[in-house]
Amino acid sequence: MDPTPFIGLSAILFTIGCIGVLVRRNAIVIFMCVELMLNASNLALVTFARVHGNLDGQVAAFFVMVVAAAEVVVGLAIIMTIFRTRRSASVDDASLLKY
Amino acid sequence: MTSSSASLFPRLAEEGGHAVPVIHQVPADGVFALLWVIIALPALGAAIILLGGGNRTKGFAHLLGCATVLGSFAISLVSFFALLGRDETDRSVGQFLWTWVDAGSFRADMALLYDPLSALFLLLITGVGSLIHLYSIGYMEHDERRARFFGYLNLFVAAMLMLVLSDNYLGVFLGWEGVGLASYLLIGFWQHKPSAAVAAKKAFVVNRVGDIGMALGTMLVFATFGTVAFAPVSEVAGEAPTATMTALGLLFLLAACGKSAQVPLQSWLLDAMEGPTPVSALIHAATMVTAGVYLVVRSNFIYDYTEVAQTAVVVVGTVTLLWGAIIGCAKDDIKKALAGSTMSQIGYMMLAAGLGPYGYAFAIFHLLTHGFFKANMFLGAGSVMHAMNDDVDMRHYGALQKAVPVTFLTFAMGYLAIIGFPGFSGFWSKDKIIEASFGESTLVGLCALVGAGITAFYMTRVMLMTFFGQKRWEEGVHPHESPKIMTVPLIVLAALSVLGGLLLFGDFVTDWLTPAVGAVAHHELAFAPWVFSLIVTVVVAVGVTIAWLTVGRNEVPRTAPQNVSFVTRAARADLYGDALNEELLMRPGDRFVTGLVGFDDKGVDGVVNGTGTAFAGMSGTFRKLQTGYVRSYALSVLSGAVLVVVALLAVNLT
Amino acid sequence: MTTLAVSPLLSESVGDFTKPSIEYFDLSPLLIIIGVALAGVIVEAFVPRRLRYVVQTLVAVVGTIAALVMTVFVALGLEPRGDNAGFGAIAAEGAIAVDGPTVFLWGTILVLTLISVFLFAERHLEGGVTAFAGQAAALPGTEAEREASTKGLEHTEVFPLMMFAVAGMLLFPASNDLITMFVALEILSLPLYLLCGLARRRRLLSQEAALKYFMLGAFSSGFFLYGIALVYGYAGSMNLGDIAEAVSGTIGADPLLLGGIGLLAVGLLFKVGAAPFHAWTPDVYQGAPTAVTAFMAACTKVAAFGALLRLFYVGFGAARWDWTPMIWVVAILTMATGCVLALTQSDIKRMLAYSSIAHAGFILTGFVGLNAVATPGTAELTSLQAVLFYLVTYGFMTIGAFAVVTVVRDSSGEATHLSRWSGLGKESPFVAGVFAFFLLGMAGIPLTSGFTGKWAVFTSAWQGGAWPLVVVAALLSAVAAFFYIRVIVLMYFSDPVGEGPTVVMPSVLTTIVIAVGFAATVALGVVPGPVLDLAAHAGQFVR
Amino acid sequence: MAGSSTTLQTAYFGSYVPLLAIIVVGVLLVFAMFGGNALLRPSHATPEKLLTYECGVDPVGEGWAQTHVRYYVYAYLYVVFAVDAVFLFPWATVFAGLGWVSVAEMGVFIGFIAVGLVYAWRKGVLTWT
Repeated sequence: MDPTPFIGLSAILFTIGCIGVLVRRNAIVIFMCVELMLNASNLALVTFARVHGNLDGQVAAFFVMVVAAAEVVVGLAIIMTIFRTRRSASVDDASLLKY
Repeated sequence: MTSSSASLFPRLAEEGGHAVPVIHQVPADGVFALLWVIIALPALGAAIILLGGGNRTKGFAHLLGCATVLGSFAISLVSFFALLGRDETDRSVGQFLWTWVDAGSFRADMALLYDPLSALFLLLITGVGSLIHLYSIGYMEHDERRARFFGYLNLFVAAMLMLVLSDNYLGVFLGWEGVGLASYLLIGFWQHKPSAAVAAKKAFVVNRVGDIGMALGTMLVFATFGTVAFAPVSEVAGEAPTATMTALGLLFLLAACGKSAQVPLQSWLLDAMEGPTPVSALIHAATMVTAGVYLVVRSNFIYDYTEVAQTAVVVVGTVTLLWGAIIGCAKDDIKKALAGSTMSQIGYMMLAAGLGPYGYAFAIFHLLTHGFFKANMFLGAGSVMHAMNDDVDMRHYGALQKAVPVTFLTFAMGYLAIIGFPGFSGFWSKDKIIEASFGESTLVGLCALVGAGITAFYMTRVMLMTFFGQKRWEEGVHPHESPKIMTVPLIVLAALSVLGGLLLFGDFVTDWLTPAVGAVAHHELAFAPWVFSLIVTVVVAVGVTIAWLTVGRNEVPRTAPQNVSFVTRAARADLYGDALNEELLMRPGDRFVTGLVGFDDKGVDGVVNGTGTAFAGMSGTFRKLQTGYVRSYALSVLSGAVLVVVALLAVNLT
Repeated sequence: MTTLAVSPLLSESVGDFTKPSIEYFDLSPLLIIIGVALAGVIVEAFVPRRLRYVVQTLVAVVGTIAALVMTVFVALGLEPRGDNAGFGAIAAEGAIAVDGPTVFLWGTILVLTLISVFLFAERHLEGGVTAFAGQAAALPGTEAEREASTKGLEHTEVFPLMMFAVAGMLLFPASNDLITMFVALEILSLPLYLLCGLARRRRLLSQEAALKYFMLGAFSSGFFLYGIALVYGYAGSMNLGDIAEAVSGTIGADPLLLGGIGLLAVGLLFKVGAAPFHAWTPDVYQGAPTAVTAFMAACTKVAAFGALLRLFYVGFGAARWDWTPMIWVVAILTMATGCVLALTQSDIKRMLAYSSIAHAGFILTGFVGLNAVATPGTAELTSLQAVLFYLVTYGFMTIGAFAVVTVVRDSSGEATHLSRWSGLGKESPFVAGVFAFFLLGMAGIPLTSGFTGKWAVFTSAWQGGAWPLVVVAALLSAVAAFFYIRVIVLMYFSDPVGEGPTVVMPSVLTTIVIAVGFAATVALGVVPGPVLDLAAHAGQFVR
Repeated sequence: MAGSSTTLQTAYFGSYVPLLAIIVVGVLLVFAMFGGNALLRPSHATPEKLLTYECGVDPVGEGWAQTHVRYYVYAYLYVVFAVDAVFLFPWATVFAGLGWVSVAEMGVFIGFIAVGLVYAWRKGVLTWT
């Protein structure tokens, strides 16, 4: 199997996620971009599992999903608190701490 | 520890006919078992006073402070005589306390080395220290934080004793940092004065520069020899490559420059005079500032193998002795004039230490006599200030010899000693250094000779401005002699200033130091030693005469003591009145001095302060990068990731 | 727990599936802490509100002590393994390595946790409630918040959250495969994100800190995960031992491996707060409740450095010459950033944050020191030993310093602005003295543990041939001394501004924390021998 | 580093050139799309044009409409059970051969989630008010 297209796709997804984190202001969207990065990694893991012919990568992908789910729970809780306090989900508004 | 030098017949490294001594320790027994107590007593005193707090210890802190140091002095004295009674080969006593750091091959012990060199230092530190403690009882009488002052003084003494008693470089470093801390605390003791706080900070920062040398030097010693203890290092020092020894020598020289206020790290010492006068006497004249000389002499087994570093020491010493002397001429503040003189005298010691076996013993000899007479003069200056309501400007003094007779007489003893009046202690010690430096190089010898002349000039100026001439006192000043508790130490120190030269009687001090620094080597000189003594005496006489002609002879009669600014102006006009002197000597000299002082303030301080400012500026600029926006932080993470990956790929895929 | 064992758990043919075995004894400290965390959740669900605080504190303290005791037993039972002077065993089907360094780090983390629990449980300073938000769901400045505050509500959930974080910290340096490491990273991070946002006062700052920490933490763990994928693609296994074999069997450098090393390093260096991944540190340390800051600064750093050491020494040990230059660059950048930026800080917590960045740089200096994969029998100071020791000294100093920060207060809570600290020496010489001592320790003045620690890492770096790095580090520690001294000058040599700071007498809990931190800093400075010995006996990582 | 295997390395490295190219293309693509969009679109904004398009109906209220917190909590609970199941299925295929110990161990695993659920229940989250 030629893994290049899969790895390429995963790299593109990772890059999009990465750039998304940098250019978007909405905390939820940034967070979705992080999830995109995690899923790009998942794709790479599964591809490599296929290349190497063992299941470690696939099992790892399951763990990543679990972790991502836990992260969602914590992350949304934090974002929601901020939103309720400030009536804004823009990460640029939360910049009292600086210098 | 004591078994580390197993051989009973120490291998003597021959170099230029001089035997580099190998430290061979014998275990501590008898009175030497008490060595640790010498350090522990003042440390305990400091702990009780500082941890107990000022209010609770107010009643007894000064007594406790004096008692601990006197106790240390007593033990030092007994140990000294016990050491005197031993054979020359058994005079390095090692006491192992506990293993401080033991990490794999790296091992440093908390262990003490008591040998002739440290014995002399102990006597100086605890002896002069005791006198200064006693003096401080009177001097600090009216200061409500006197208890804390004594706590700091005790802390200083303990750290200084640690410095000279440790048997390894790490222990020296511990003491080194300890005295730096105590010095910092004491310079800034009158913290309500911004100038004192600034001076304290400056001293600390400049000293840190030197400390880098000490730390790196210690690490290099360990990396080279696998140990930091003096004894094993001295055994194998001859086998190390010269380049390493040179690096070590230069690093320790950097350290010495910081602690001993040598050019180019000298700038802090003048500002350090913001501290109370006993501090100036104890720390910034008699003991701490000589730590650099101690380090160089103690590391003789390193310097003897590296001519480059030795030459560097000589150059630093020579430059400093002139630099300090010239600054001393320009200062009107009595303490600053004395501080300039301290720099200059330590320059002499460094010069002697840089001469290697020709000068180690004389460096220590001069260090001792200087400890006596400079402590004497600083305390004398303190006594004068006490009399003059803490005024330090010599232009407000004059004609004090009647008002404070004891101070005057004791100060005069110190004065005669420092200019090298024949028979006084300074004469013997400085004369030897000048003689030895002529053996090294005529240029260095001439510089040392000129330095002696300038010393005579500015010390005479101080003497004349303070005690002779017309009264130029501030309004409402009624000079009075200090209490007994202050004058008795002055008298003792004055006696020592006069008699200190006796140490050289029968070559006692040089023979005594032989086990620690090696036998004194002698150059072939062009003239007999007494000719040199004569020349030095003549040069000193010339210096005194010039001072008399410029300062002493030209007094303005009937100056009104009430009118301060007029007095000051008159004194200045008086000082520069003689047209001939002005044109030929004072004016150019003054300009030169002003230039030097200016360079000292702007150039050298500028470098220190400038570095600080540069860092602060950088800090101020870069903190703007911390914008507070998550996304810009994420960008820095991303750029970091790119940096890391690129660094990896660049290294590996080229 | 069963499922944490990743290795050939699921093979293509189900037929040859063998039951995984779990070494319950070796893992007992970890399991106890997880149990304590769960017990905390149960307590929260069933115990009446007024009793919760006491019960939660007791559960946490007793559980931590039990875990500590088990750690000692585990340490005593370690057996030599392999041929590289290591002790210990690989547990849970290769997922967890219980070896000397692991046990040493477990002990360190648990002791630091124990005193952090005391700091969490402090109630005197806020007048009978903990320093955590009364009701996190109530909006700041609303009626609901005032009501929660008058009722004396408090979130005792902080204790189980903390215990979950500790569980992650214990697992992190012990994990012997990449996915376990990733899971541990998240277990330790997620509760910390929440804890950061739970301050009782200055809640906007606290919430902002939580948001920033979370966003950047998630971002960096994305990099970490992609690094895992790349290394897995290169080696065909997640197991550190297998990766090491693959690395040493390779000729030349593989972009997959190098990329993987780089991205994994990003995730770990983020957690230790190394530049240029440090940007979160000052903001989060400043915004988080001070007790959390103390806990996080000390324990997270210990755990993350443990993981960094294990990953790079065990997994990528053979590629040492490939990644050393990278660590050099990061170390210098980190020290410079920490030392320089701390100079102009005006908030004490923020200054301590930059100081902790600088410390991370110093530890990284030791990290590139003498190779940890030393030949058996040689008694050199390895970088592993030096770093372990430094972590202990750093942990105690940091917790102690932050504990002092909690007691210096004014009407609006902790007085963290530096100007409020001027004249503290007159106001409260004892507190100022202790704080000055911690600062001197961080500056590395002799007779404090900071000096011995710096000495150890610098020596090991020097022996490893990294002397230029040591020279830079020595220069920068001189710069660092300046800003520590600045605070001391401020406390002693400046007059109080306005009515000046007040020192609130804390309960015995915080007093214990400060006393332990102080004692450890003195003891490790004067007689560091025993702890250094312990670090030396920890031996090497096993694989 | 390893100069001796330059050819091997070049070949090996060469096989990842497409990877690099695709990353570059990925970056370019994003910028090209946003950039092209920005260049091509006319920008004569009127209030009507700035309205969100909702099948011809004017939108009411803000884009950020608040839903009740209970939905959010239920979403969490769903996530908990979903990830639970991910691990149960593989185990279920092999547990017959593993014996009761493994059942107990899996019980512990489920117990974790049960503790969480119990907490949620006691805090009143499960009550639909």
